[in-house]
Amino acid sequence: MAHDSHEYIPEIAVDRNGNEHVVQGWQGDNYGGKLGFWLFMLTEVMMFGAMFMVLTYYFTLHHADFIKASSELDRTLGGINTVVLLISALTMGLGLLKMRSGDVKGAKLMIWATMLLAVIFLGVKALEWTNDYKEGIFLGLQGLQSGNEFSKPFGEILFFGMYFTMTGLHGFHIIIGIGLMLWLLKRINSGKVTPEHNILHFNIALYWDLVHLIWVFVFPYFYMTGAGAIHG
Amino acid sequence: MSKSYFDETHCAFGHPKSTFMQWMLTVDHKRIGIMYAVVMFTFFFVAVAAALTMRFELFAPGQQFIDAHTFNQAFTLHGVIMVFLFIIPGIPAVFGNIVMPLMIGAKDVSFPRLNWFTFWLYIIGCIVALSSLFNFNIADGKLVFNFADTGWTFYAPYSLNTDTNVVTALVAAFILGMASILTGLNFLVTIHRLRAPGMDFFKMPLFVWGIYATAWIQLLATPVVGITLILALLEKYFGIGIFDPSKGGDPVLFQHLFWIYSHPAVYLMILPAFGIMSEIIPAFSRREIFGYHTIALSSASIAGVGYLVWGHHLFTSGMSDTAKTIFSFLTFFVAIPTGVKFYDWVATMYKGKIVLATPMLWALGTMITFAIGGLSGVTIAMIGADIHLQDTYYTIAHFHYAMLGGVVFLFFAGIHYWFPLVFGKMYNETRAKLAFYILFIGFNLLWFPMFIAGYYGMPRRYFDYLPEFQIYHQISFWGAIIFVSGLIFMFYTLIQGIRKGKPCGVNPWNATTLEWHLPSSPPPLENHTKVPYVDFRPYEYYHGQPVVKFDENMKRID
Amino acid sequence: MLEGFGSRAATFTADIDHALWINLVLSVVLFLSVIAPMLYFAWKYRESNVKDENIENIIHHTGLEITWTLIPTLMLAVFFWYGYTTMRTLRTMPDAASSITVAVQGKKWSWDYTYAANANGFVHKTNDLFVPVDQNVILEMRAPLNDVIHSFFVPAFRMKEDVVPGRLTKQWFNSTVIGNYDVECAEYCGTRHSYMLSKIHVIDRATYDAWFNSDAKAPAGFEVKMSKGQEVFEGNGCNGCHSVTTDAILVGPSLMGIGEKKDAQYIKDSIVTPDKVIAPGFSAGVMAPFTLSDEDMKALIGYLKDGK
Amino acid sequence: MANHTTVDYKKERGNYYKVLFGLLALTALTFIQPSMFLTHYTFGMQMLIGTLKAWIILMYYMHLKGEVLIGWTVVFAVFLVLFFFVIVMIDVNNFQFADVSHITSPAQ
Ligand code: HEA
Ligand code: HEA
Ligand code: HEC
Ligand code: CUA
Ligand SMILES: [Cu+2]
Repeated sequence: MAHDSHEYIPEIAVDRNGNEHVVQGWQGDNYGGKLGFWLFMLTEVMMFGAMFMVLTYYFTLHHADFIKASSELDRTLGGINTVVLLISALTMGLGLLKMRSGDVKGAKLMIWATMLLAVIFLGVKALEWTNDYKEGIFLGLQGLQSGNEFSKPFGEILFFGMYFTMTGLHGFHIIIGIGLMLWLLKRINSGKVTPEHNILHFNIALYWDLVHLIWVFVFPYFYMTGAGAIHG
Repeated sequence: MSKSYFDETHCAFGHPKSTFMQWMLTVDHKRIGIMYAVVMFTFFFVAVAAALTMRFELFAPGQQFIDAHTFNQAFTLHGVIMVFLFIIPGIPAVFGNIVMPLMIGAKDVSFPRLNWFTFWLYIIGCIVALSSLFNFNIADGKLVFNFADTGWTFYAPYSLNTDTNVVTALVAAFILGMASILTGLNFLVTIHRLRAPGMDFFKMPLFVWGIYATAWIQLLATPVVGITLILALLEKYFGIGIFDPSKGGDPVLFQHLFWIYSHPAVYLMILPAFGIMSEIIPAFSRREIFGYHTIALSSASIAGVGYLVWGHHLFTSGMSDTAKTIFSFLTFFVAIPTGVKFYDWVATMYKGKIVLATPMLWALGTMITFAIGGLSGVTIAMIGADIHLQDTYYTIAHFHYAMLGGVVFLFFAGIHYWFPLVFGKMYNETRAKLAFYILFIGFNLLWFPMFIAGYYGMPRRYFDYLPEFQIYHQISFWGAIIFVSGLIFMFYTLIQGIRKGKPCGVNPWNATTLEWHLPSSPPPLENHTKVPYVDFRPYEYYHGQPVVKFDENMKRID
Repeated sequence: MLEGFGSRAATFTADIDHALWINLVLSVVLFLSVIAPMLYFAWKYRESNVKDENIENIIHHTGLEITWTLIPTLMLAVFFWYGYTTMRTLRTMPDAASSITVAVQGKKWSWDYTYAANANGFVHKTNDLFVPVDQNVILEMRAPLNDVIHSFFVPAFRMKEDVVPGRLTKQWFNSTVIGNYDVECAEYCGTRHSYMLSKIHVIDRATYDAWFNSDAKAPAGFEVKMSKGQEVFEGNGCNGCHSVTTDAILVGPSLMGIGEKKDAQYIKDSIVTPDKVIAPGFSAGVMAPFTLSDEDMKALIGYLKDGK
Repeated sequence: MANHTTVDYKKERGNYYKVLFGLLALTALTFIQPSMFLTHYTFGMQMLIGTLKAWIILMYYMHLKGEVLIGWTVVFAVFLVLFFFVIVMIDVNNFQFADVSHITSPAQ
């Protein structure tokens, strides 16, 4: 957006009766920035939506296999991550509140907290993938290849294929989120983001909520679909 | 006006002294539009060259001068460039950038720097696409032509099996898709936020409506193809299995995903083109457009329904018959709003004063060619008919009539229409009209025979064909020669116009919309001197003269 | 025109032509409904013919607008109906008991057909499809899992359906006219896509029965003299990629005179494990491994070595 | 909702905690549902709870409440995805020759 040193002075348009109307310029258009970011997030919705569609396509074809595969995932670790993300959404939100109420220092603290939780999330994820690997479930391992003695049924291969794809891409979004937060801190420190000009902070908070939102569906789809299978 | 950021430097960053760097870093929407045009136009000729290569090769059955593999790469190159590098960015990137902000009385798009970034993202996409042309063989230091040979549709599993540079091509398509998304996003926010005071949605010029509907498609359909390409890459490198039949993956699913984007993409191409038509017809009929509201809303409904009909590309793919029926049914619903537009345009000519200047000639010519393209689309939307015609030259003829005879022709119409706006000069109209006639004749000679060949069973993407089809290919060949000659002549005329054209003032066509009310031509940096207040309809004429007039401070004086 | 294209050879051909014909007539009507007034207005209201005062700004006419929405909609309903009913005809498989079912395999870049076992338990495998006239034929189409999508297209019958690796797809037809009809591959499948051709020979019932119940290679009138080795070579589709009679490179290297350059073991390895040794200038993974019986292998190597 | 007006931190914080609590409760529900109730509809129930959570996040954390324009764009996108789902599901539920196709019945 505009360099703050050149404050934008809105223009006035005059209609035929001499009434004055303020013109919205592109400079300093907070609402425009927010709208733009929401539109960007819709593209994420479409991307993950398409992946969920692929997943559901195969779920329909291989119902039993999917439930079996799902019951093999570690629900405890998945659950921990769900709670971690939940809390991180809170800290992010509180950070923004603090920023808007003028408490820049508190806001920075909250961003750090969010980042910490994000790293924990990634750590748990890494642990989980390692466990999967040890159990022979990983892309490229024999179990997920076709035509050998360890080959899993199609439904399970496809389930895990999408599991690694989608949790992987979700994790990638977390990493990007961390990057964005670091950048945000830098902008706050250099005074580019202030309680009055907080659109960047606002949008990054939105992004983080979106990442959380995606998880809200990824988690039950992969981890909980087969949960009933054990209890009968 | 007070000093603003924009006066000091209209660049993404820094204050470059050299003109060259000022262009490279510019955030001015008009300059970015012009740069898009130059780049596209260059690629466009590469694709034309590939097309001509194909036509030469197909002159007679058997091998002429390239082998089958090279031929397959040629039509892939042709399709990929035409679609991803040329026609999808096409009108939005060029005229959406240059005139859309002018039409709504804005000083620029909502995110000028994002616009700059998008342009360079597009360039990166182009470079990646180019890099996929060749393999560098380190051993003997030779460049080997190794472009993808999958067709622009990249169908799995072929695209996963071939050892040509499919991966780079996919990455290029992904990057270009990102650029397209960002363009759409920028325009959506611009149209929502930066309209001049008083201009509500139903006071916008119809080109802006076209861009608006298009932007929604860019924004919401492109991510689907993006993720499809990513899934294909993951499939290739990590074997996730979803497109690999030996792991239970279904190749037909790839086609679903691909067309969920690529069908809306064809409306993404045509809607802004229809917008140009809606500008030209009233301007050269010297009267107000007929059925403004229905034209505007039909753009929106074409975009909306267009999302739901992708399956008409899968009529012979093994998809279920139930789905075929649904898709066929829905497809026809796109034709209705399109028809409404056509009738509205014709009705606009009724009791007008038809000025057959070059842009109008192009517009009327396109009515003919696109009607043929669209009606042939309706033919293949009939399932039973498409079972016979799918993947034949009939389809090829359909979409060239729609894309070349619809989109590109209207692009040309737009070029001739807005040429004086951008350059402040006029090309030689006699020559430009002559170029139109050559192109129009060449075009029909080139593509019409293909309808017949297709009906008789000539499959597409055939390097060689049964001798029965030779006559059609030969007529096409001569058509192509005439067409390309006309093309060269047209560009020659335009370039002469840039160099030596006569200055023509700000509103040579007597048009009404805001982009013709600029203080000077070419337009100054921040567009209109003042933002006008808009409480009038976009195409108000009285006795053949524009009703709305402004003084130099954009105050109404009529 | 392809052989038999105009003879409306299959039972449903005329239906589809009829649908296309209706579409054509209505399309011309729709086309003219736009273009005729357009040309007329362009002439009638040409610049030199209109005074500025006579221009009228008509922007609305409810009656007309309803007309040009409703009438085309009705026509579109007609199109849909014809498309739908012809599709039903094409896609409703006849009763299997009264039909001949042939397994079709489409692979890079040849078609082959496997019939059900005859009374003697003999299974016919051919590269051209032989069917009796006036007979329902069901095609069960498959492609090898590591192959790509093809499409079985018979222009003369107006029928087509993709052959998808991992799926089974079906088509049917009943030809009422004796003749030879071209089969083309209509889904792009790589370098030799345009050469992936075959023929359907519709023959009279007696000839067909005589052939089917024998173990002859082809029905009377269609015999081709071929050595056993050549038969194996063409039956497996090797000729899709290799030329033996010329030095042309199709997809794989020409095998002309390979017998002089290489020994039997090398040739055998090249067939059973093609990726072990890659011929210079070619890449691995293109040629899939073939498993042949010993007898076939011997004949094939013999054929490659001395052309017999 | 203009976002540069200053806010009363203390007051708003309360809302955030309430939302957090609701989400935690729903998460707990996620875990007990498969063994507690409607166990034959686990998948549907899970998605329902997910939708509920998503709704809360959208409305309160992402401040969609009262946003007319942005709200409609979101609705539009979500509907589009749902349409894609419906059509593709109709197709896959009518999968042709599933009993003899390799990918659906590998024995074939
Ligand atoms: C600009 C691009 C563009 C446009 C606008 C269209 C417009 C349409 N297309 Fe086309 N199409 C393509 C580009 C385009 N298409 C491409 C690139 C392919 C092939 C891709 C590939 O496989 O490589 C394709 C393929 C394609 C197929 C699949 C063919 C196959 O592979 O077998 C089908 C099938 O239904 C189809 C239908 C339609 C229809 C119904 C319209 C409608 O929108 C047309 C509406 C227009 C009119 C109807 C004409 C004008 C109106 C009147 C004259 C008024 C009166 C008429 C009526 C009311 C009917 N198209
Ligand atoms: C926009 C899309 C577009 C355009 C304009 C064209 C133009 C041409 N195409 Fe097309 N074509 C495709 C898109 C297009 N094509 C696609 C998608 C395919 C399918 C590929 C596949 O199967 O995968 C195809 C396939 C295709 C085939 C079939 C190959 C096969 O299946 O075997 C053939 C055969 O002749 C062909 C020939 C031509 C010819 C001779 C032209 C000539 O008319 C070219 C002349 C050029 C022009 C008329 C354009 C002029 C425009 C400008 C100069 C732009 C100026 C720009 C600015 C000022 C910014 N094309
Ligand atoms: C899909 C195309 C394809 C088919 C079908 C195919 N081949 Fe090949 N073949 C190739 C390619 C490509 C090579 C070169 C790469 C290699 O050596 O593996 C090759 C190599 C060979 C070679 C080694 C030639 C040399 O000069 O080293 C022999 C022998 C051969 N093929 C025989 C056959 C036979 C016999 C068949 C049929 C049973 C067959 N091929 C089917 C593509 C094919
Ligand atoms: Cu097989 Cu094309
Ligand atoms: Cu389409």
